[in-house]
Amino acid sequence: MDTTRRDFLKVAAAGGAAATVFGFDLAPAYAQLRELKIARATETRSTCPYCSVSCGVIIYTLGDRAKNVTPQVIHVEGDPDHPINRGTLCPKGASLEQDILNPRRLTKPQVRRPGKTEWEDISWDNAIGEIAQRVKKTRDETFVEKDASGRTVNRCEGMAFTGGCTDTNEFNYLVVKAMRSLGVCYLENQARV
Amino acid sequence: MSQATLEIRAISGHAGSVPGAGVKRELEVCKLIDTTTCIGCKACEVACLEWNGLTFSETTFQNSYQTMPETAWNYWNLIKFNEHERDDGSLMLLMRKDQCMHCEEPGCLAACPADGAIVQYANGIVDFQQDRCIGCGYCITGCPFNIPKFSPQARKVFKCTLCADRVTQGLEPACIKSCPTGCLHFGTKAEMKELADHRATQLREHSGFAKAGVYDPSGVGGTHVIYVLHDASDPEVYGGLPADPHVPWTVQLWKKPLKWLGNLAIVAGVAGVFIHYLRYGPKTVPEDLQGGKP
Amino acid sequence: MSTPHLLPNGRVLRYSFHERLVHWMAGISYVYLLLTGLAFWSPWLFWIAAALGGAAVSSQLHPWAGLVFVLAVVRMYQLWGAQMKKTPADKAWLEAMPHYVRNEDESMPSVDRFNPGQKILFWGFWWCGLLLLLSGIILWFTDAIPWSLRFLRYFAVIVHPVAALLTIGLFIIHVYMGTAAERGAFGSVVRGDVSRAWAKRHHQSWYESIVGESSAKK
Amino acid sequence: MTNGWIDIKNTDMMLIMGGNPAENHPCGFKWAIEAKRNRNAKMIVVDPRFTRTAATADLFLQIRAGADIAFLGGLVNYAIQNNRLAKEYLLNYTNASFLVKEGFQLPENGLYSGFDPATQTYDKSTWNYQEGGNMAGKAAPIDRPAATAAPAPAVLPPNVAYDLALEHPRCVFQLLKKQYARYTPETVERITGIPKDQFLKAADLFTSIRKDGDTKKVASVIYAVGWTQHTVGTQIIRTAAILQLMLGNVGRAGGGVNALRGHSNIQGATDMAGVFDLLPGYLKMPRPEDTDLAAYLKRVTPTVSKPGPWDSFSYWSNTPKFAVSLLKALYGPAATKQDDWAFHYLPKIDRQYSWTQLWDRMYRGEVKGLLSFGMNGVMIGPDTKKNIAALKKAEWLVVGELYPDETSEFWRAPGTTTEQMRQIQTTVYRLPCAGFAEKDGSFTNSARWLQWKNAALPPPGDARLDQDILAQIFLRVRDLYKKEGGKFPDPILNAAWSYTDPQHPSLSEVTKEINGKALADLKDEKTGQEIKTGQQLPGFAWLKDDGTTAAGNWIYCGAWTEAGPQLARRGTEDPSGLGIYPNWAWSWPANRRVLYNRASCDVEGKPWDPSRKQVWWNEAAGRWVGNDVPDFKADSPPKDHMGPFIMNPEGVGRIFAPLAAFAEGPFPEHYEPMESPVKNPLHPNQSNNPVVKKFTTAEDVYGTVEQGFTVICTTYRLTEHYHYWTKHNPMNVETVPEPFVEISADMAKDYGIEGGETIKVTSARGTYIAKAFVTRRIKAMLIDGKKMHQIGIPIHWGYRGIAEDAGKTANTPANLLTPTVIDPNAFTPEFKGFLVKVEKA
Repeated sequence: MDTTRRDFLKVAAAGGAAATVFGFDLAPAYAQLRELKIARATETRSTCPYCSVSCGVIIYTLGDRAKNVTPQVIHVEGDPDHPINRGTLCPKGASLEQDILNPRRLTKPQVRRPGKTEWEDISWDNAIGEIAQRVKKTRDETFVEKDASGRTVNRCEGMAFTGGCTDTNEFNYLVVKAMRSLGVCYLENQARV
Repeated sequence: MSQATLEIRAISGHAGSVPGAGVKRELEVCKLIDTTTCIGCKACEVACLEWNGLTFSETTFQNSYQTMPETAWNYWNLIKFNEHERDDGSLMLLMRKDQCMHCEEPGCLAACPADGAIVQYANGIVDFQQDRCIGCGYCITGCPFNIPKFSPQARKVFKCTLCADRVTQGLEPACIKSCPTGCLHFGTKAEMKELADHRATQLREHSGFAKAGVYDPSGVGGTHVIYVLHDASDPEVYGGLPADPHVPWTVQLWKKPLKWLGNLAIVAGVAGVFIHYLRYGPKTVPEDLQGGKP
Repeated sequence: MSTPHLLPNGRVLRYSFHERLVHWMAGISYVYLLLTGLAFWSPWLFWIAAALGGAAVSSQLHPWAGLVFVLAVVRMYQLWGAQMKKTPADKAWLEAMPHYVRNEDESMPSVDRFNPGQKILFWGFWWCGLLLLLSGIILWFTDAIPWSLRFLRYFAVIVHPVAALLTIGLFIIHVYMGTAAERGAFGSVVRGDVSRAWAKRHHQSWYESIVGESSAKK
Repeated sequence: MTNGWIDIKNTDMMLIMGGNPAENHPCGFKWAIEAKRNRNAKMIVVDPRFTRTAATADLFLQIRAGADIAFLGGLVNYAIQNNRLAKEYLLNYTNASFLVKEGFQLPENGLYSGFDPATQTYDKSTWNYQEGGNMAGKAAPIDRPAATAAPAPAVLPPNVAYDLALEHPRCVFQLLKKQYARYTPETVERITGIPKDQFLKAADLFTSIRKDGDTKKVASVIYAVGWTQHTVGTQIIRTAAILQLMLGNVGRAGGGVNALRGHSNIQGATDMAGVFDLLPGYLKMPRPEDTDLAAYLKRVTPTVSKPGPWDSFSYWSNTPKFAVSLLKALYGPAATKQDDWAFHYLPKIDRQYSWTQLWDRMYRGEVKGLLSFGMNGVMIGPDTKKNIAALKKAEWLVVGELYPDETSEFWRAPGTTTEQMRQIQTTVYRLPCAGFAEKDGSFTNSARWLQWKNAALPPPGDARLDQDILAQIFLRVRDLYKKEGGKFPDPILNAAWSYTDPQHPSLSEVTKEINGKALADLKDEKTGQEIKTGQQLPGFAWLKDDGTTAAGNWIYCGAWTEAGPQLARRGTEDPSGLGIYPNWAWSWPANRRVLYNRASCDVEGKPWDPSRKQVWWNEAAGRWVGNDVPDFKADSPPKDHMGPFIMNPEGVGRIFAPLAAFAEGPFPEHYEPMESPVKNPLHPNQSNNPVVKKFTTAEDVYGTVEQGFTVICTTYRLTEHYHYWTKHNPMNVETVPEPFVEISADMAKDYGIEGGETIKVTSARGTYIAKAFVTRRIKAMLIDGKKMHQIGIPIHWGYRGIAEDAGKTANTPANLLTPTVIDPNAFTPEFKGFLVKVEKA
């Protein structure tokens, strides 16, 4: 029988004491070979989302990107090639695995209606439809085309956009494009505070 | 078939020869912890937790940045924080990463009765094999650094493996890789010693730490985790780093002289009564004393 | 004593059923403790643990067996403690020990129910049992001992085997005496009775007190 | 950062102040440690608390929160008094020799010339250079305004008067000397609480790099929000910049004034104008008086102002090219020359719309709707209570988040009864967004590196990519305007949104748009290089103001060229050994790693320190060459004396910041925090920043010592946590499980507080409850002779999180305490240095 050592360990574990009864140690596995948990996982290079040092990280996901695999993160560690962090991470970066795979993540759109005390689920389509209507309504109600001296200002002071610290440059650019086109003046970001 | 067993230098509770003793050439690995550049960020703690997939435990605030009072069975790597006032009144915030020291002469391994539950690889890593651990906790007694911790759920003892899984695959331990300031360093023991000595010299000559030095305690034959300390004359202030750690003398007494004395005594006892029987035979009761049959 | 010692079959009741039960409770648990203890004592004997169901099982059951043993010893103390007290006669008996060793039992002074050897055995087990219990508890709950009290562990780790070794010495002699050396003794802890001759030979004072007691009853 | 993370390793001296990099930027801090380890560099840490950064410092000084200008001003004074200056640098690369207009007054009474108490603003016309030529040894001509002329808008004179001897009483250097002569070590001690001997030790150590005329050594100043989050935040940084210019440390490897930005992409967010007052690439927002593009460009394009014999590149003179290219990128074919490049599509602003003003006006009912993506406004504060009250008045709120956050749940903030909830009429949409690992796109780090990241896995559940959500909302709004019409729909209908899949815009397409492309065939007449229509532009030098180029952000031009995504490059070579890594990712501008690097050479174009060669003048080639991309006009020979600070119209570094550069004055002056335990020892009658922006709603109350708020409080982050994010991550929660308040052992003794005991911290605005962390790392201080206590509060806990949901905290966000008051330049709230009282709970 062509038994690999791993197979033997399984058998030994299943058989429990049977394999070692009377001191006959059939195959002394003194050094359990610990498997490298990321040995064949998929590597994706990314950037840590926390501070501005921009540590390179490698996200290891389950599976090899084959069609029938839903990737899930199994480990995140520093990218040793990255000139700034050279593979190192801080305690927040080192815990990124639990940031990606976290049971507290929001996974469905919700709405809290006026006067209500609980969240309600809402479909994406309805949520976006309702939001678009509110944006338009507020804009139409508050848009100022000319100021008191008759100068063109084309601004909307009735709504605001605040962007976060982990929004990509591209997202921020799209925000500028969309919001300034709506005439939004209150365009602010974590960068301010 | 793997050659893993050939990489073993010592086995706990083991009768007979050790498969790898003196067989393979292997570099001795070592962690260098430069406490003078530790910023107590706990990246190593979290990296250890993450890589090893350890479960979380509830902690509470204890008037310190320290995560918990000491390492735990599911928390193998802990930075110890200490506010230390120097003689000139200036304050130091001492931070020392505490974990298994991977002693050259490991007290845990010496104390362990279970065959193969603790092995020492040729590269110096002292590794617990939980499938062979019997949960007796003698290793806890044998360790002069308060490292092995018992899991009531698993009924096994756990500690830092020096990421044996990573190191055998040619990677550095998870804590080493994460360390942002490079206060942790990994390499061969010889090189880490050299680096540590170099840093200690720099601290003495340029940073005003006249007593800076390297901690590689000879009492346990040296360790595969060594420290650079601002003041090597007083390691106790770094969260109770023992000044002169030894395997407890009772463990040594028990495992060495007592064992042989005891074995001898048992054998002598058994032999003694056997010889007595050969010489004198059983005690008999003369019938006449009885005054008739019962 | 309420149990009549002189049995209708003419033999003498040396150990009551209760006493025998307690003895074997101690005996069996001790043997288990001994075997598992030896397995942990020496790598060369570690195979014993495997034979007894695996070392993890052994290490887990060993302290429970220890509790059983301690319970038995405590009960023995209640049963026999008073009779195990040192008496002036013990001195003479001990002085005459060489005769005893050489099976010259006729040269031995008369003793009560337990001879000083048995008393040594008893008190040896008693005190060693106590030490084993204390050190055993420390070893059992070794993870609960805070680092600041680690000396307790250091104490336990040496006291436990030393005490065990002492009991092993006693045990070897006890088993030898009880089985091979002193014919009839083994029966006394199995069936409970001994012959009158045996009783008179080995525990003359005790035998006489029984006989006296029994004639007094008549 | 003017320099970069790795570059810190090249330094000889670090002043870390207003920042705690060991805790907040651990992986960047490694380069500070490297400098210590490899160069024996010294590190001075000045902070209200002995932080984990201080633990590795050579010298730590405990400063009172908000007293930074006094300390830095003291250093400026010390450097001048002890002649620890980089003379050649000071003379040639700064405006030290420039003459300032007659009538300019230093703030000896706390006010510069031109203050109008009624409007709380300055007439800044005297804050200007003197017109004229070389004034060495001459009295400057009196600068009389023409009697008849109407007051023209103040502009910088093209031909500045100067005195290279630096002796003229109105030259910048003499004014600087006079200004900071008041910042004696004794004054520094009174204001900062740092004992004189310790201050002198630090001053001597820091300026020791210029001891005995040494020009080789370099010092770096490293700061973070500990400087910005004050009512004088911008001026604190200015003082550091002045100090670094005097010592000749700007532009040099291992030098610079280095802002450590707190978050992964707020550098990018600022570059991309995620803030009200900017357009991408630091173009200014148009104002109502900019009636057309020409007027706007005239206003925002600077003109050269320099001494006659010197040269100035004044790169901002290219502003029209950047602006037109931006409008082409935003509005595509709709931006035509006839239509003034769709300039009128942009909103014109004439007041401030900054963060705190947003919440203030929402509180006043003016802002009715808020879209918030990854921005937890309730927690960020200042004054959480006010922000919650503001949201109650809004009609709608859209939150895009990863975790249940406090902002989206403001309506059930702790203490809100069911009855009260029923009265809150705000509709809240909470949309599940994608985390960093689920999105590609780029971040710009603190060192201005743009780095592309890849998506590793899809978002969980029904969560969507942020850009998809934004696109879908915008396109739905556009549909509504198409269908129903509405107010000025043109910009909405014409915004360029022709991505391959408009509902799911590909971020690589967006990056290419930001980089910019040619809209017509372009040719460089000098080199003959051609770029065909539709090709990506290789750099911003190609941008045109005639509509033949489009670029979403001129400073990012070069990030994604025809050669591919430069921002995704992974070259790990560093030939110079200076940590430049020219082939890793891409750095704006033009892949330069150290800004103003021309200043790393002497006037002749030779590096100050031959062992740290960044760029240099190659006479044979007639060009500036080097290990870094020269931040300079490449073919300008040293003899032309072009200033190294090419973004300034002067071409030199501004020790004196003229005209409207800063709201408070051309030189920084110490003003007390809005809530201060003492009157400003320099001028008690002008204690606070005279042009500070306070707020006036019922919520905006400010505490005083007389009301019992005697303890100085500062807020901060811990290394184990990241803002209001990691409180959802069990690993981080395990390492620091609960909120606390750091108080000194002295204070604990005075107040009878034990470590671990729950205490209550109250400001004029709210109450924060947590356990006391009694430490010797904070000490009581003597401020202006009075004993004072200073405490610190980490900001990480709110009312949603692992500990919060388990009922292990008091659910009191730290920003319940902080005041709504902002820096008039950067509009950053004063999160540091406010007043509280402390009691046992």
